[in-house]
Amino acid sequence: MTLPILLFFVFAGIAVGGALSLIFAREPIHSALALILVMVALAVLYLLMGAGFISAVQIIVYAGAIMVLFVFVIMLLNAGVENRTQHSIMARWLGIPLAVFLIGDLAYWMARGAHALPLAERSGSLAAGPVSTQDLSLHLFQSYLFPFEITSILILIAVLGAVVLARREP
Amino acid sequence: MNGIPLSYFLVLSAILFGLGVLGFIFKRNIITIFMCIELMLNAVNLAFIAFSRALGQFDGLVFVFFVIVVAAAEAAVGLAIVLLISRNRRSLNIENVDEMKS
Amino acid sequence: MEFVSHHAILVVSVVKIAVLLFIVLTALAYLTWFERKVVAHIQSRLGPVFTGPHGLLQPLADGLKFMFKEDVTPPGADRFVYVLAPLLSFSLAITALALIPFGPGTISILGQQTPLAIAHVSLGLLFLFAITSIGVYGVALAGWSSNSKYPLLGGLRSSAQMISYEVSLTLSVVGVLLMAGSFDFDSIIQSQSGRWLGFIPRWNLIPQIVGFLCYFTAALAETNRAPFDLPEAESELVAGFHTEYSSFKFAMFFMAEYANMITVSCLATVLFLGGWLSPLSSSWHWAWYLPSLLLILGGLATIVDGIWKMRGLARVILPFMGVVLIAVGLLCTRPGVIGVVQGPFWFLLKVFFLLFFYVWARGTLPRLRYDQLMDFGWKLLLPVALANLVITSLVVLLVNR
Amino acid sequence: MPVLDHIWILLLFPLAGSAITGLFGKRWSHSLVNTFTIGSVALAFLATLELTREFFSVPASYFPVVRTFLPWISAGQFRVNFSFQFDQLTLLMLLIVTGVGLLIHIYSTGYMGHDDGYYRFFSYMNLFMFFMMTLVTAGNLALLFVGWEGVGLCSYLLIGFFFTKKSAADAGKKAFIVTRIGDMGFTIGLLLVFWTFKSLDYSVIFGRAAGMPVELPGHVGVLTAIGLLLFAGAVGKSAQLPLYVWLPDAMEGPTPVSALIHAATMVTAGVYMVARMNFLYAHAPVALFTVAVIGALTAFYAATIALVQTDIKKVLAYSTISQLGYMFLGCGVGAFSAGVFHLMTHAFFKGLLFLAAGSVIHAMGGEQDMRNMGGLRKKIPWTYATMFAATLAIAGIPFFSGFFSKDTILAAAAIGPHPHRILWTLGLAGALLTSFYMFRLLFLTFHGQPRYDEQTVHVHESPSSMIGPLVILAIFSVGGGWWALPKLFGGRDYFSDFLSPVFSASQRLMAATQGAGVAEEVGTNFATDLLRVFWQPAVAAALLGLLIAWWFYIARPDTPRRLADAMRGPYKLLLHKYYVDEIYGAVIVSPLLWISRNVLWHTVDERVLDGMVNGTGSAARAAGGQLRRLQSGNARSYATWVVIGAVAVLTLFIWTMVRQ
Repeated sequence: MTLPILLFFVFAGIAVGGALSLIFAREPIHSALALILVMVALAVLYLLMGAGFISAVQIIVYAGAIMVLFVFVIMLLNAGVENRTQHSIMARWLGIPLAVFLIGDLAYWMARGAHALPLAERSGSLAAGPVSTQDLSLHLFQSYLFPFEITSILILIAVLGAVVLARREP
Repeated sequence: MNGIPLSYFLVLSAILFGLGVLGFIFKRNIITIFMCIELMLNAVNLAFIAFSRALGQFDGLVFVFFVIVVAAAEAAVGLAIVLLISRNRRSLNIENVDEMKS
Repeated sequence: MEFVSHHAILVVSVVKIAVLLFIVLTALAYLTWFERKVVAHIQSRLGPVFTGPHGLLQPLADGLKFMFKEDVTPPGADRFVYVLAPLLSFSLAITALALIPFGPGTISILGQQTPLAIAHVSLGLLFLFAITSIGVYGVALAGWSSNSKYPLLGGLRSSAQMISYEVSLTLSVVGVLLMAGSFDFDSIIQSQSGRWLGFIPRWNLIPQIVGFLCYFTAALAETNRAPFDLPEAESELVAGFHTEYSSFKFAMFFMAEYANMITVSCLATVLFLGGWLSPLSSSWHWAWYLPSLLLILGGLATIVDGIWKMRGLARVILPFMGVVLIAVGLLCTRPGVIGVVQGPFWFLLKVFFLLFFYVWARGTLPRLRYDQLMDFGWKLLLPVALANLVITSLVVLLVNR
Repeated sequence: MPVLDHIWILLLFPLAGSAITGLFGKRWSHSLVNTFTIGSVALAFLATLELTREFFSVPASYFPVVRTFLPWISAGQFRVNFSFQFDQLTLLMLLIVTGVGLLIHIYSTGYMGHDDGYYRFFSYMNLFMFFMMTLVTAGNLALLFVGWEGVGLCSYLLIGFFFTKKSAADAGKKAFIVTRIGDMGFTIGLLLVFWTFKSLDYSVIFGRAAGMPVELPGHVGVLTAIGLLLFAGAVGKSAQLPLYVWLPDAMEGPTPVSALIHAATMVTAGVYMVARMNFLYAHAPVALFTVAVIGALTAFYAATIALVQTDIKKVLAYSTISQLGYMFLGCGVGAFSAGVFHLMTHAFFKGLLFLAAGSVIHAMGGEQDMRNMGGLRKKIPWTYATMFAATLAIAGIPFFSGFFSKDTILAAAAIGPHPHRILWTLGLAGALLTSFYMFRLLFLTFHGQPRYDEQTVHVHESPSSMIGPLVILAIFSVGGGWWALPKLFGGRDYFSDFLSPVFSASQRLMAATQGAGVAEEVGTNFATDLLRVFWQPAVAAALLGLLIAWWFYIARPDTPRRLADAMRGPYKLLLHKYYVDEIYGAVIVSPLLWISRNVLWHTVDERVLDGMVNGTGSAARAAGGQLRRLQSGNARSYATWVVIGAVAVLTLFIWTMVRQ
């Protein structure tokens, strides 16, 4: 039980707990907070994996921008406690078994598939040493330049769409 | 540096994803459902990074960038739609939004 | 001792944290005093004078007052979030300071070589931004949770404002990043060492002047300071997001604001003013004695002031402080210490200047209207920062050719 | 050598002019439009002059110069660059294009003055200049093809310039489509060229062709195929039999367009192409002979039609076709330089003729029918004088430009092997007819009594902006041929000397392979032949034609009608242009229409395609009718469905993995 593994379990626990409370909280804002918690925990896990830059981006963009949007909308609409209507019979009865099943075999097969992979270290654990931001940016701006540009266009379109949708027609 | 097995991360990501799905089915509040989608995306990101670190490649990390970008765009548009919905029919309960039925 | 030697790193960190916390908290307290004084003199008033000599005990009094006021929680408030919000703001504001390097190299505590910063992170700048970007929630949640109109509006406003200005804040910094080619504070500072024409210090302030101005303006808005302090525009929404807060929770917000000021100033110092680099040529050895000189002069001044102008208790307190100052100043001349002191001295000096600018801005500039604020942020600041970024990148590209 | 090393600059001027004017010119004053468009052409012309200076500043052995500027297409083996070839032929063509182009641009300012499509017109004209110059400067067939199609496009745009007039729009379409037919052959030819030589650059092509055997009759091979296919394109572009039908209709366009595109430059592109590929044709005597035959036939055929046309521009159109025929005849019999020579002189006098005709029409207020003209000699003396000079030139009256060029061609045909002599007789007859119908035109228009209502029509001389170019062109069409003048007196033919570096290789080859001394003699220098030809029937024919015309239209003005009544059949045949349009309509167009209407439209489209589409639609609707039950409209149910799908996929996945 080295320190990293300990940390992993701590933050994995936090993440799962956050996810659970995201589901079971009835106040949307609590769900949002829970989600932020999950994201921060995930960021720490990324850090554990040595992906410092991404973990920072995760916090800045996800927790710092996207979730703020959510909180914002919740505040604007002043969304109250959700009332648990049950219109969908199917969701009611099939939901839980399905989800459990999904989790089960996803987890099983991902874990199982992990051993089949050609891993950097035979131990099946992660590559040591942090990711160098420089190499990352090289990949992003050289081999993935075109997708990168495309995403910029995507964002532009999204912005326009949001503006057009949310504008209140006089 | 750290001896955490890859499978740990994968299982965690699977669990988070499943929880996201669960929420997606069981939440009624549109905003919360959105959050569940974000949760799933995060789970996927985790898997991406874990794999890319395990394989010592960068592609996974780059994908994570794109996922985040897409998530941002999706959040912007989606929340705008949510605004519209709540403006038009004073409710955020997704089960009240079923005009699409035949 | 066994434990210490094993977990030395932890112990050292704890020690450093404790020291920093102590310094920062006192600094916060006296920053309020400083601000009140300066603003008072700008408006040709005296400011606090009664509690202690020159009102020096005012912060203490305020602190006590906050402690003992009744802690009200508005009815229908979401208690959890209501409590969470101030904690979040304050802790984040303090945490951000952990990344700032106050001096060069390392010092040895308990035989442990350790840098003059709590945490030396190679992606320091990014994580600083990460922490500050979370800070928005404190405000937003506070506004939402206190279940009242004005706070809600104030929260909405301030979070909108913070998000908007965070963009330009980050963009204005990227120029410096390009020039330094690193996120690491130390290397950023090192990249500013050296001189132009032999005497002009090679700080980013000069090539990045535009970036600096953008940064500083955005920082004012980011910390909800005048002239961008709309969220707490008394005239419109009472006190903004923390209207409903009282007693210690309010104090937390209060301190958080000032801590943010300090953080931002420290960051500006690191990025644009060459951090702990001395503006004077290292060949002038007398420059090394500047800190002690300053302290000693200050001490003398305090003694003189105490003995001649004051009466009563102050007659004792001020000279005592003067003596302490002189002692510290003399300590700083000791060969072992003098080297260590230089970095922090210059760093703090620069930070102090920036803080003074803060107060100055508050004392002079009128408050913007909300739409003006947004226009300013999006239509002026952002484009300028962008242009600066583009030009910088071009120049860097050409220079590196 | 600033320009020579950056030939692309030459192309830049008209392109820029066209782009700027076309984009922003709508609101501009005419003078501003002129500044840009004419300025650009003038710059191009000046650049060409500079080019000429540079050309003569270095020894002729320096040429051809090939300059490659940018890679254009690079697909596997297929590499094409923006490369330009510059040699004597290019220089000549450039001078013709830019010079005549400039004059016609200036002329147009007067002619189009009252049209509100002014900027559009000039933008198109500049565009045309750009493509034409691309065509002549191109260093490979692909780039040439770009210019080729580009000029076609501009021709289409300009013929249909008055697109509100249905006839004009139709004429534009006709021109475009008919030329397409030829261009298809051209395209296949290009593919064949690439397939054969693995490149489209002239230099490479000729270099590799040199290593291939000459395909004498009996051993016809790929080179002949290439020659014929490329010539098909030329037939379309240069309006030869059987694809000439578009040119007469093209007269719907404004007269300057007819002068520039359909007389001076574009229609000669085919000739230029054949001359450019001379080395290839030298390897394919069969193809070359086809060229000659088509040329001679067209020369005669078009001339016969021109005899009875009454529309002044139609006459000129058919005369153009026939003159082009002469050029092809010249190339076909191996006298490439003679063909190009005629190309040049023709550019002068035919351009002049069209411009003058335009001036007449302008003067008559839009009247084009010669039967309603006459006696204009006094009223528009300048037009008359210039047109007279041009007529003398085209008719081949001695010492006028047309005489030298056309008679060199005829001489080349005359002294060729036996089949050539038949062509020569055809050409000779054509010459007779040419001289006749040209003088007919002249007399009908300018002499005799006015046949129009002098009250309504106020004949006036055109503005100087139109007269100036006429005069300049007149000078050229008189003296443009004097390069060959010394030859009459046993001197040299400086024109063919000038061009000989381009053609000498193929001349030598033909001399070697086809025995007949023709090539060598014509191509290089023969002191005696033109003298021998001099008194020969060519001139006689010309003079004879002049006399007949004079007899018909001056001395006995009623003769033509009596003649027409006497031989009504042939007359109607000619009048209706041998009913070619009708025949094409019956044989090609209407069957195509029928097929496309009944087979493609009613059967394929309506039955098959629509059937499929509608069937799909109805099937989908039927299925949807059943599936709609699933659509509760409740998003959560949908979500559940999604999850079911995901689980299904996963289980399938697992199952397959387990199986292994």
